[in-house]
Amino acid sequence: MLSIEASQLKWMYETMVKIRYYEETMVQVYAEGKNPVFNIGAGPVPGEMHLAAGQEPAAVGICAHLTNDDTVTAPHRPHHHAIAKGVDLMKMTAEIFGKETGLGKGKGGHMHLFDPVAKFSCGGIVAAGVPHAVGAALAAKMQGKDYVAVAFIGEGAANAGAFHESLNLAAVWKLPVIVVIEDNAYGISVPKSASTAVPSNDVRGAAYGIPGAYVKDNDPLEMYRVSEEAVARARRGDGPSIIEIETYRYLGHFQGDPEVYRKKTEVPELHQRDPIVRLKNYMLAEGAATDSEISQMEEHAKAEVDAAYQFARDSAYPSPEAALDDVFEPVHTGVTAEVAATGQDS
Amino acid sequence: MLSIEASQLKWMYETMVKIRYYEETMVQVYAEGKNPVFNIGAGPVPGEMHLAAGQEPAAVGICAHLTNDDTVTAPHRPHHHAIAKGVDLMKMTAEIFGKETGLGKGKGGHMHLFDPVAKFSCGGIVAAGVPHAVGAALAAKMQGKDYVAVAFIGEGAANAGAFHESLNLAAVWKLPVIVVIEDNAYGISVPKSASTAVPSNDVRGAAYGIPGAYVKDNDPLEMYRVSEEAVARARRGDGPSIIEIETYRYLGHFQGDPEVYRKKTEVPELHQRDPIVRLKNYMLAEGAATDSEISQMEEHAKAEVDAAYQFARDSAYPSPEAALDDVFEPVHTGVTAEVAATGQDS
Amino acid sequence: MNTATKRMLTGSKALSEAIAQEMERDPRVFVMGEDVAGYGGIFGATEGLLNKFGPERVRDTPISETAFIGTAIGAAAEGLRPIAELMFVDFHGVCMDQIYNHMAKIHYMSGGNVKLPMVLMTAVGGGYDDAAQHSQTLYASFGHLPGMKVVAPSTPYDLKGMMTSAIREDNPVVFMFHKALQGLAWMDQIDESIGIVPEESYTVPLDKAKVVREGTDVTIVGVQMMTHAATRAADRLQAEGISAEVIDLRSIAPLDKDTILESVRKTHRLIVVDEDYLSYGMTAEVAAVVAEEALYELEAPIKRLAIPNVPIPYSSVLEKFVLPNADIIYDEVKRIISL
Amino acid sequence: MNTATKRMLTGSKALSEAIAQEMERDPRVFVMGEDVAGYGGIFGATEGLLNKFGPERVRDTPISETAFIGTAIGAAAEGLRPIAELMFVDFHGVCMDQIYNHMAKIHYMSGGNVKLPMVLMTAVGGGYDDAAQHSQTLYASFGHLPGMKVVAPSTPYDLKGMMTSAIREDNPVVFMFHKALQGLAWMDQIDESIGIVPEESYTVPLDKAKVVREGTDVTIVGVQMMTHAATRAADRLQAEGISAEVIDLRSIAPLDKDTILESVRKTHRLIVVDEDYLSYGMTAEVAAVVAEEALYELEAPIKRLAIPNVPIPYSSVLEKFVLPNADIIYDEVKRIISL
Ligand SMILES: Cc1ncc(C[n+]2csc(CCOP(=O)(O)OP(=O)(O)O)c2C)c(N)n1
Ligand SMILES: Cc1ncc(C[n+]2csc(CCOP(=O)(O)OP(=O)(O)O)c2C)c(N)n1
Ligand SMILES: [Mg+2]
Ligand SMILES: [Mg+2]
Repeated sequence: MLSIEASQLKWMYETMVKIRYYEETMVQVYAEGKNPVFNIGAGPVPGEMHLAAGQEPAAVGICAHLTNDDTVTAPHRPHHHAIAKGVDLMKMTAEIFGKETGLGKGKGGHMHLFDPVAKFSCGGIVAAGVPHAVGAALAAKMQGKDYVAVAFIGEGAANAGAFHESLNLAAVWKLPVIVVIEDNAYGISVPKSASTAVPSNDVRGAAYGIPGAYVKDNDPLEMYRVSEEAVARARRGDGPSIIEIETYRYLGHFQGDPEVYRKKTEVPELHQRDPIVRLKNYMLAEGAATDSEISQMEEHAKAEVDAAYQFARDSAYPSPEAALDDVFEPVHTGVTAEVAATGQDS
Repeated sequence: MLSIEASQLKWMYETMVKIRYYEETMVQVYAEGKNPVFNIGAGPVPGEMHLAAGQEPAAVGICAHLTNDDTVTAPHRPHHHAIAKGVDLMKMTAEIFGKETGLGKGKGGHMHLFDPVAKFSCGGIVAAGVPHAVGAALAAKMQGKDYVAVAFIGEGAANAGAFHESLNLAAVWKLPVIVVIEDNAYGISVPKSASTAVPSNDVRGAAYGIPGAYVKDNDPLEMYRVSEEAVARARRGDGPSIIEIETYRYLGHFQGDPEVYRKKTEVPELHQRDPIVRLKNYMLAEGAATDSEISQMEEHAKAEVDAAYQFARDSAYPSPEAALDDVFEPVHTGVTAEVAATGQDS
Repeated sequence: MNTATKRMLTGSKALSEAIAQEMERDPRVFVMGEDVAGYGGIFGATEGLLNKFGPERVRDTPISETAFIGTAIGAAAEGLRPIAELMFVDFHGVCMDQIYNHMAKIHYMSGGNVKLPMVLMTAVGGGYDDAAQHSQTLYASFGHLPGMKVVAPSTPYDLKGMMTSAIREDNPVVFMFHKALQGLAWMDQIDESIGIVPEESYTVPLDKAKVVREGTDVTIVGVQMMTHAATRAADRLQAEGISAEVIDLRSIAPLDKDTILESVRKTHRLIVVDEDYLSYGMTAEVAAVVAEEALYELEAPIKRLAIPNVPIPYSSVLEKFVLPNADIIYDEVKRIISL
Repeated sequence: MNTATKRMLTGSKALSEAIAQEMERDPRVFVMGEDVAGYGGIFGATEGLLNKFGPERVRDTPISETAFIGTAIGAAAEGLRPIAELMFVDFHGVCMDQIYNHMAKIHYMSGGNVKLPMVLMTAVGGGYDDAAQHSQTLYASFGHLPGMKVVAPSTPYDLKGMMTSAIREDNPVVFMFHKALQGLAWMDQIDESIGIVPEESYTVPLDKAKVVREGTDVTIVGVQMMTHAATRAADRLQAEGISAEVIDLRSIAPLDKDTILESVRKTHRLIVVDEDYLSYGMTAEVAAVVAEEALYELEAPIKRLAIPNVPIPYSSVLEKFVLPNADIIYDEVKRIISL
């Protein structure tokens, strides 16, 4: 018998495929205009680009337990979390293309995606999203709701002060937060052993009197199981917990990373244990899905991604002057509105 | 047989008496000019004043194992650490009086005492001194010396990000640092249970793979023993550790604190278990010191303190214009010296 | 004005009354920070709130500014309206990332889709020998960075009215109150820390400077303690027949240029006085605005008075030397008038 | 000048060469930061150092800026001479306390008894679509706060010479290098990121602005990218017979007032251009200095060009709109000249 419902397995599978295909497409799109000479500011998608191909299990394993009312905060490598949380894929992609139809009208970009409908946000400062998740959890608790909040961070981020302060606060106030640490072995080029005094961050739960779990080998099923308990615990009002998952970063830290810090054989070896392939084989072996269902899910996921990229390409750029809008919400409390900021004509 | 050498016991006793008398004298001096109406900016010693009467064991128990080459960093409540580390008492007191003979020529004040000879520093920002101790430890290690560094903080400070980051860094680099946490039950008015997710901070060693110890009941002998091992470990090159000590804050957070947050009976009860009295009784009972030796030590300690206060009172205030000096060290590398900052005549 | 509106309150009571009234009015408003509950805030800004509203809505925090300010951001994004107290502005360095990279930028980065209705309240100022890490105002450190409104009221009336506006505002507001203007029993008692404050709620705009004294010969722009110093200087000058106009900036960002420019167009002389550091400070911004937009109106060079680019020294004699005061302003007006 | 001194280097190579030479010269000098060892620094400032000096003196750190900058402070107090790299200046908010309350103030608070010979090196600047949290310069955020020297060189020659000075200096120096001026293979290739750099060690003062182009009709003050934009504008203007003097500020604090004032006394017109935010920024400080000390020299209002008080937007079209550039400077000079 399946320990995880087939519908959940299918959702996880399709979502992982969607994420993978999204990231692989981004590899191509990001390279446009950057050949033969790589220039970070060129092409339809300029700026830094941190992709998560290989890290899908972290995102789907826990988001499978979340509803639309739960909150997710993510770091600089956010696409897999966003997709698993159900962020509007068209608007997200348009944002990454810097278009006016984007989530932030082109103002945020790939590291700063905000979808209040899906209750998702991310940011470019390591560990800074953890307290935001704590805040969402506090809001839930104060409003008597059983919503939970999940903060994703990398293993490198678990050494930042914001991590410690936020977990302590969440534990003291018994807030429904789960911090998911994606251990992809590196913070940019620095291996975990050179950044982290303990082999795994689950033990850091002891510093806050909360449970910690470590999921080995990028296993989506185990991530699902561990997350189930953590989310249930949070919803029950029993407070925060930590989950660390050993995961695989197939691509560079960012696109263009020379990857001098790892052996050429490392990534091919990781690919041998690809979590998507493993999940597919499991589902087929256990009869949770048929070959044709698998194909259908794959096609469906890809079609959605393709449509999102097409939407982004077809959308218009914002007008230059729009740069001056959205600094402040208009004031409507009897307080006089602020005079528009000084702009420049170029 | 004594488990601690009599000379060490005597040093601890005399130093604790000196600290206590220093702080009790300060209570009086600080009140000068602030009666009948308390005004924080009035009197010979203005500004905030955080005293450590009752917290002597933390300071002497570990400083007994330190030499002049070891470094101590302390927080906003620094007098006991400074005295135990052998800071020049005259210059320290003159600094607190704002005199030009002070450690910082009157520029630092009670929370900012720097004695490079005794290798002591402190500061007014919670937990900020921890990385400074890590830096001293790194310097020792890089220079091949067996010096250690001790950072004192309060239990409230153990929830600050700087604590976490510094201990992790020190553990990764195996640096000779000991963080001593003085658990005096409150961070200003906030009890430990409302600030700290775990009952005691020794367990937080687990987050860095380092030992943690908890010393109960403000016991100077136990603090001595636990510190001995921690300092030896650091000197051996085995890395950092944490010691938390349950200690007693007899006075308010700062002088003038209304202490609304604790019962009126709390402090008198703490006084019942006074560590100085207990150490004296122990020494007498074990024959480590005679009554007359005790008296001599007490007189000696008090005379030193009295002389320091006298020196401070007798010293001159700096000239007002001296406020413009000491921003920068003069440049002597071929780089042109900076033009003096714009001053105001008053 | 009836007698009820002649009620006198200290700054801290005006502040805590504003917060209490808004908490009553709007259940989404809550307060958190170090020692804000039972202690009522080190500078009394939250006194009495715990008793009225209980520990759910008046929350003591650990000494974890990054965590609790970030928590306020997260809660505001969910529709609550937090007031977070940073005990001293001097501590901003441990949590500035949350303040300037997140609180201030999320609305913009989200294309206006995420609102952060929150107040970051903090104590500023020196003059009582609290030395280099507890005496700063840092007005410009906040005013320089886009996306947050930064206010610094000078009277109990404005403290209440601007706090009410700040809480109702849908944008993040950095609310700086000056310790010396709180009217605390344990500090210097200065007249300006007590003033008339109506009991009923009212708002004062967050973006308007105020001419607190009209004059024709010179404009003195100040904020908080320096506004009051300027007024005292103006009193002395008046006796000598010199008419100084004093502007209380109140808002650091956005800056109310119009009020400043209008005044300079009338007086043709400008002194800017600040309790913050001189370089890259408020005196620079105000001077620059005038040099850019009303240069031909000036009949004398602009004079800037501020802390002369040194950390704030501890010893009274040193601290007094670096803080501008009424005497210095008086002297500078006399000098500038004779040019 | 012999051929050896005609050697061309990129900004990043000039920087790393300065560090390498000082590390050879002085065993107390060492480097730490995120990805400074094997990776050579994200912006190449420490490339090659690990191989030359080994992991004891070239240290990768955890993502713990407060810890490692504080560690640098502690090590400097013990007599070492650390160079700590803050990867992007935008991250200063997580560690500003260590920088401005400790690194910058300890010398003063100790009455000069503690020296902190350290360099805080950090990358600044935008223009490559890295959005609101990775594109700032924040010159004024550092320049405002006393106790640290803040420099921002614009050429490979100055990068090397000023880094050498910074390392030898006994005071804390914030050393800002501009990403676009590092000459990195993966960024826009701009001419100014490569320049003549002598192989032998040399120093360039940390407190002197430089007239990079002499002129008589207008003074343009800039720093880093804006200096170069100003020079390009000046080229175009020259073709039309307008002679612009361009000053490269180089030092944010202390500010070299003399060079600015001397120039304005000659040209009588001033434009200040900044890649930082407008309000309370460098343009304000420079304008204020002139309005205070050379008001009567001005024949036209001062013009300030900077980021118009908005966070830096992501989309190219938006980012380009908020960054000043050579065209805008050109237009403003034309306008100001005709006043
Ligand atoms: C406070 C801060 N410091 C440094 C950085 C630069 N930086 C961006 S991502 C990164 C590595 C993060 O490593 P990890 O947390 O393991 O996440 P991963 O990139 O592996 O997903 C660093 C150092 C940053 N964005 N914020
Ligand atoms: C970063 C920072 N936040 C807040 C403060 C204000 N503050 C000074 S002492 C203190 C309480 C410290 O408590 P603890 O660490 O337990 O030390 P204790 O005062 O009990 O010795 C607080 C909150 C500060 N100085 N620095
Ligand atoms: Mg990682
Ligand atoms: Mg305590």
